[in-house]
Amino acid sequence: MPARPTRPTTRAARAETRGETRPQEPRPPEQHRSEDDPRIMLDRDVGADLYEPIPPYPTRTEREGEFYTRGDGEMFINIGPHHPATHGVLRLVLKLSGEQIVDVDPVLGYLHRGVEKICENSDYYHVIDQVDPLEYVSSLFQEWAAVLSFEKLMDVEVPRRAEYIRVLSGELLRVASHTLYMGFLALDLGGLTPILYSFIERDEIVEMLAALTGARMLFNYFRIGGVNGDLNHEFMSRLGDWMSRAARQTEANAGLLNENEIFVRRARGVGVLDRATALRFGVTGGNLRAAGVPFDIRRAHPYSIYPELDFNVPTRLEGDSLARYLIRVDEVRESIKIIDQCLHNMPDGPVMAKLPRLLRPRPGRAWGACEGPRGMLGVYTISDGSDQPFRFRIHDPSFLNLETVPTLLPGNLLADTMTIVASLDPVLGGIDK
Amino acid sequence: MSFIPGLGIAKGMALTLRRFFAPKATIQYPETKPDIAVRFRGRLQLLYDEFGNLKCETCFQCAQACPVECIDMGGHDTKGRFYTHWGPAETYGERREESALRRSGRPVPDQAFTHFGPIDLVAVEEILEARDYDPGNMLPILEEVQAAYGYLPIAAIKHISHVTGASYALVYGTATYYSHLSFERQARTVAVCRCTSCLLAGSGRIANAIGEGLGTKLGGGPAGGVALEQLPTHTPGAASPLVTLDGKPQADVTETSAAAWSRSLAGKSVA
Amino acid sequence: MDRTLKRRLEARLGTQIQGPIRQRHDQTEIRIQPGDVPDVLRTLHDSVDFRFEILADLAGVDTGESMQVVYHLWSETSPDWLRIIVDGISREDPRCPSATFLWTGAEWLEREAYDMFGIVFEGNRDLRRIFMPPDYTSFPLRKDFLLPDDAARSPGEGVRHVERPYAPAVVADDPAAGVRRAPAS
Amino acid sequence: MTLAARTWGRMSLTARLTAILLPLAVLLAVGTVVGIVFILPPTMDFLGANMPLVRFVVAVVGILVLTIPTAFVLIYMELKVIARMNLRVGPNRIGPWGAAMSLFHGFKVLSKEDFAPTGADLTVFTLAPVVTFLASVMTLLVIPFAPGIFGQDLNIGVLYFFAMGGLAVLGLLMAGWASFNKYSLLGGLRSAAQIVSYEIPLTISVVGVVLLAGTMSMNGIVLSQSGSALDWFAFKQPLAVLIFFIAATAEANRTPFDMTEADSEIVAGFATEYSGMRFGFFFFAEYVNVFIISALLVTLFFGGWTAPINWPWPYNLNWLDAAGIGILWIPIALVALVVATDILGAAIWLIGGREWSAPSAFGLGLLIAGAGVTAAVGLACFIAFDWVQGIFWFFAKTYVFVFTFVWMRGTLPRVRVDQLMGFAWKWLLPASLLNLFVTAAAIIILNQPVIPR
Repeated sequence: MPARPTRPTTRAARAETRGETRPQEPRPPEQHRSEDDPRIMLDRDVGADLYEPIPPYPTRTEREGEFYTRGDGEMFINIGPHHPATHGVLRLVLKLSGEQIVDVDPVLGYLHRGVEKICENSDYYHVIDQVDPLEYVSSLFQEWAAVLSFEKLMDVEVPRRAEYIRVLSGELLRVASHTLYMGFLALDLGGLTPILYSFIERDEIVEMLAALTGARMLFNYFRIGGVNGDLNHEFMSRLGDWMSRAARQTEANAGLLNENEIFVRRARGVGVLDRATALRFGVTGGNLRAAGVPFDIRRAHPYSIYPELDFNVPTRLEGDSLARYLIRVDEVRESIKIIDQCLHNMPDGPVMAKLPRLLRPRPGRAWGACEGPRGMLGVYTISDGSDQPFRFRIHDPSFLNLETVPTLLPGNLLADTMTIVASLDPVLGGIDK
Repeated sequence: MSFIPGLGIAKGMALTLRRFFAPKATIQYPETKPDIAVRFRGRLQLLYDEFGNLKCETCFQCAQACPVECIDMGGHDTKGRFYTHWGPAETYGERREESALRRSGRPVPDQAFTHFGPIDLVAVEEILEARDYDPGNMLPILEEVQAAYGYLPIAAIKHISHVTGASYALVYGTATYYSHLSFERQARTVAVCRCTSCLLAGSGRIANAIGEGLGTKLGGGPAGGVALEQLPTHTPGAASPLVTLDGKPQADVTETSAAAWSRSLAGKSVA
Repeated sequence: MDRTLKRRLEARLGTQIQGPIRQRHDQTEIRIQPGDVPDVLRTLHDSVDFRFEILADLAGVDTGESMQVVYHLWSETSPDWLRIIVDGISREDPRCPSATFLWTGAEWLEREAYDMFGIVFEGNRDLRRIFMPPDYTSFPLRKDFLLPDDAARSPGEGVRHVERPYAPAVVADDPAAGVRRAPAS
Repeated sequence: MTLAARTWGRMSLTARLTAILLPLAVLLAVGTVVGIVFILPPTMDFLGANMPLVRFVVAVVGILVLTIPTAFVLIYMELKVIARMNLRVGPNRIGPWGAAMSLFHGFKVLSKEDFAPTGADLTVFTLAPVVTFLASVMTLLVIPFAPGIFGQDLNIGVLYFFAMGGLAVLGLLMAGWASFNKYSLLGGLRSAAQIVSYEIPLTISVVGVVLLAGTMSMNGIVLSQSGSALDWFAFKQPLAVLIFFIAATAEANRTPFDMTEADSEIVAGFATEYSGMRFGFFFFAEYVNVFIISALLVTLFFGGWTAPINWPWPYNLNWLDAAGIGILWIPIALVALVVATDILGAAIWLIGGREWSAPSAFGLGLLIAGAGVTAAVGLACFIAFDWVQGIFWFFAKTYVFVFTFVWMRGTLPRVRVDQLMGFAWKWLLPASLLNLFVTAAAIIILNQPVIPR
């Protein structure tokens, strides 16, 4: 049979061919609709004057009950999901007394696309494509985590040149992501100009990566066992003239905010995340290093060629929003240093390991983690021998970074929600998966 | 940071004033186009070779591999006889549901087509039932469908692809790979039995004679609308040199009359 | 493949570990019973020679026959990731002790595991749905999850959990309209 | 009727035009003659009798007509300046260099439907923008644009300005309370707290100027600053200028202090529920406010319409006055214009070679000639009349400060509410009191107003 072995049908189809068909229940005539559920109070019967975001069903857990009981002089207010300052579709229900925040309940799920379910029904090449839109601001790192996990599953050895290209493009994207972070932090505090400067800077880097990978945002560039395409002249020339003025440009852009008294007074001492709470929350990345724990996967659990590169992990002790901002500024400098080293000792050789077209890894489990701009991106793959992963678990750092918001916000003012949430830099694509 | 309270703000203001006079980053789009990278994959475009004809033979591999199934393609086969189509579910209704359902792990519902020349799919359904919908034995399924309909209708291929869940490209690939499977309606098939008893009775010579008459040879492709094939099994109880026309045994065909009979057959049948 | 870690684990937690300690590339995997999750995690977190302070990930897994909860931990004492698989959780009534007493960050991870698999974590004070709408009654990542047109109704929905399924008033004359029980698969 | 219809049907276009225009022209001529002979004298002396009423009516009409264009100019300026600071180009597609952008803002705002939310209390909701816009527009009445040109020379001009500032707060509060929306409620309360707490240092800082000028009327203050730039109060009251500048930014809700419309926190503050022309009023009121505070800053501290250097003009070009050629200079200018266009057009057409067709050559000639003639006439007027100079210097200085406000909006992030309040009460108020005390002490000690020779 010369035809390529058939792409295995879905699990349900195979079950059906083996005759274990499930009895097809007749579709129930009446659908359970939540409107006709007697227990749910709907707007039309509640009357238009009550616009409280109190959920119309009985409270389900102790925390929800404690949050949605309103004291005297307290008011509920929704920040999001359609709100200028949320990074994507995040809804924060704030309980305010006057301008003081009493309590916060983040509501997620507005951007939930069921990526893990889709990945369980697509083969190993599609999975890399599915994980791109998760942390869309820096999608190469999500691919990197997935590819690390698959390579451990299939015991694939990646050629050194591919590792160098991965580190080079990854660090470039880290610089672009941090530049965007600074722009959004300034935008949330009211500055109109920094966001434009960061977009100009980011656009330059993204055009460069488009020359290398072919895409500006969802790259789909890493493969299991290497990368999609080798370096080309257009990428190297653009990288060359960007490197010549990279350091000076990022300094000038950051300088607009670093010493600005208004920005410093609004960010210093706001949303202090000390070392113990950060560890308890499992926060990773810049927010943890701002609390004094030098935990960076590139050093703590070295992968790829990071052990050979020399760069230091910027750490601060205050743990407030300003520290988190300054950590990102230092990390941009470190990344530029890493890119420089990558360019200097870039080995030559193949960029892709030899792999069969149809990947059927051995049944087993593998956990791969890499250091994204917002923290540790982890992927836990379970394979059952077929060419579709049996379970594809994605761990996103912003999920835990955002979880610290209900502990950081109470006690601050309404204006500080923007500072704290922006300094934690959540990306809702990765949180809602 | 600094001691003088207003210094940081002043430095920021100075920077924006400098940038006020700096060259701008905006590209006036319609007038000046940005230079897009050579390797930019944002454009899905068909490539032409230097002679101007298309570097694509509708093998559907790209449409099959596309994770979001956004490639919509269709084309005539090399002999220009029929038009096949593979489209994204949204524009061509026949696959709207099962691309989502297949991704969510549900069985693929069967769906008849209308715009491919309606055929009744009962026969295909029975064949698939017999082969328990396993795309593994695709070739026997296709042969039985060809036997049942005389040729392989596109709607049948689409139906097989749906029911077994195999991708359309695979079914189409198998169907076009084998010469004895043909997408074209054949008017007549002449089958000559070549079992030992018939060979002894001279069916070899009859086959050659019919071959010259029709202009094809045994097992070759259909010529002039009539195909000459070998009868797989000798139907019990039939006369020894067994020749069947569309499955019906022809008693009068003997070595002498074979050439004339076949020429008359070729003349009558549809060109 | 941190051999010393394997020896230390066997020495300290020998009794609670089920089956062999598997090690491959840079991961060490141990399997334990749902019952002794609290003290295994407590020893790994607090004891001086382990110091697994950072909870890398908490994931729910549905293996078709049973449910599992998988913890990934990191500590500077060992170059390996430690993976703790809590196996043997029944699929009809999945219960597992919560890890929020050590890491408050596990609260949302457990909420997600509950939302996707229906695993009830005792001790988590805020176990409600995190991604799915509140009136969604089934668990999408379970293996027997059927995606009917109205995704709120599926066989997985009959699983007993802290959230009472709002059985809408069964219309007297049309019993079929009631909540569909999961077929005894 | 059919006869008239038939003839009308048969007439050609030009015939029809003449049939319409001719009677109209005759009527017009007769009307003017009758008007001049019979109606003009009585109206003139009636107006002569109660000149102040006429002046007030003209001033109000002038201001209402002028505020929207100033708002348009400011909107356009802000769009372009902030764009340039962001390394972008700003609107350049509508009109030359995007000049018609703010015009189209106006059309858009006019054409959008302005609805009220269900729970809103309608009367207050509709009145709020009117109050805010009128409050800011009416302050223009008192500002002296040039020696002769000002709305009403109230002898309590400064006090009138602060009264109007208070009225603006009322508008914002009404908007905040009436639009039944939590964000606008917060916005309204913030605006009340902010403007009240910045009104006091604003007022005290101006009292120093009033002490020095001896009068509260704006015109008086400007006259007392006449002479060269050194006589301006800015150099005599440096601290007062700084306090006034900061407090005025807060008064107009401009950038470091734009808490009321903090778009990243409370969506659009008090203006969240407004759309259509109601939002237009808020939108234009904000920009008129910016114009007013910079105009006031110039009037109080930077010498209003006085020239920075003590130069000899206005030089009495008497040949321009009635005695000389008088009104005749208008036709002379026109003739000069036509002659210049012909010469330039022909020159361009001849030299330009093939690509310059005749009409485009003469068009360009007309353009250049027009510019030249207007420049000449402008210069002549500038030299001849002092109010033309006054307007020029006033608007030059005002737009320097407008540029600074826009520049600040482009650069600075937003201050938090409690820092804002703390800054006003802990820093600005004591500073303004200190400034007042020092000025008063200086006057008493020197026993005369401080005017250096």
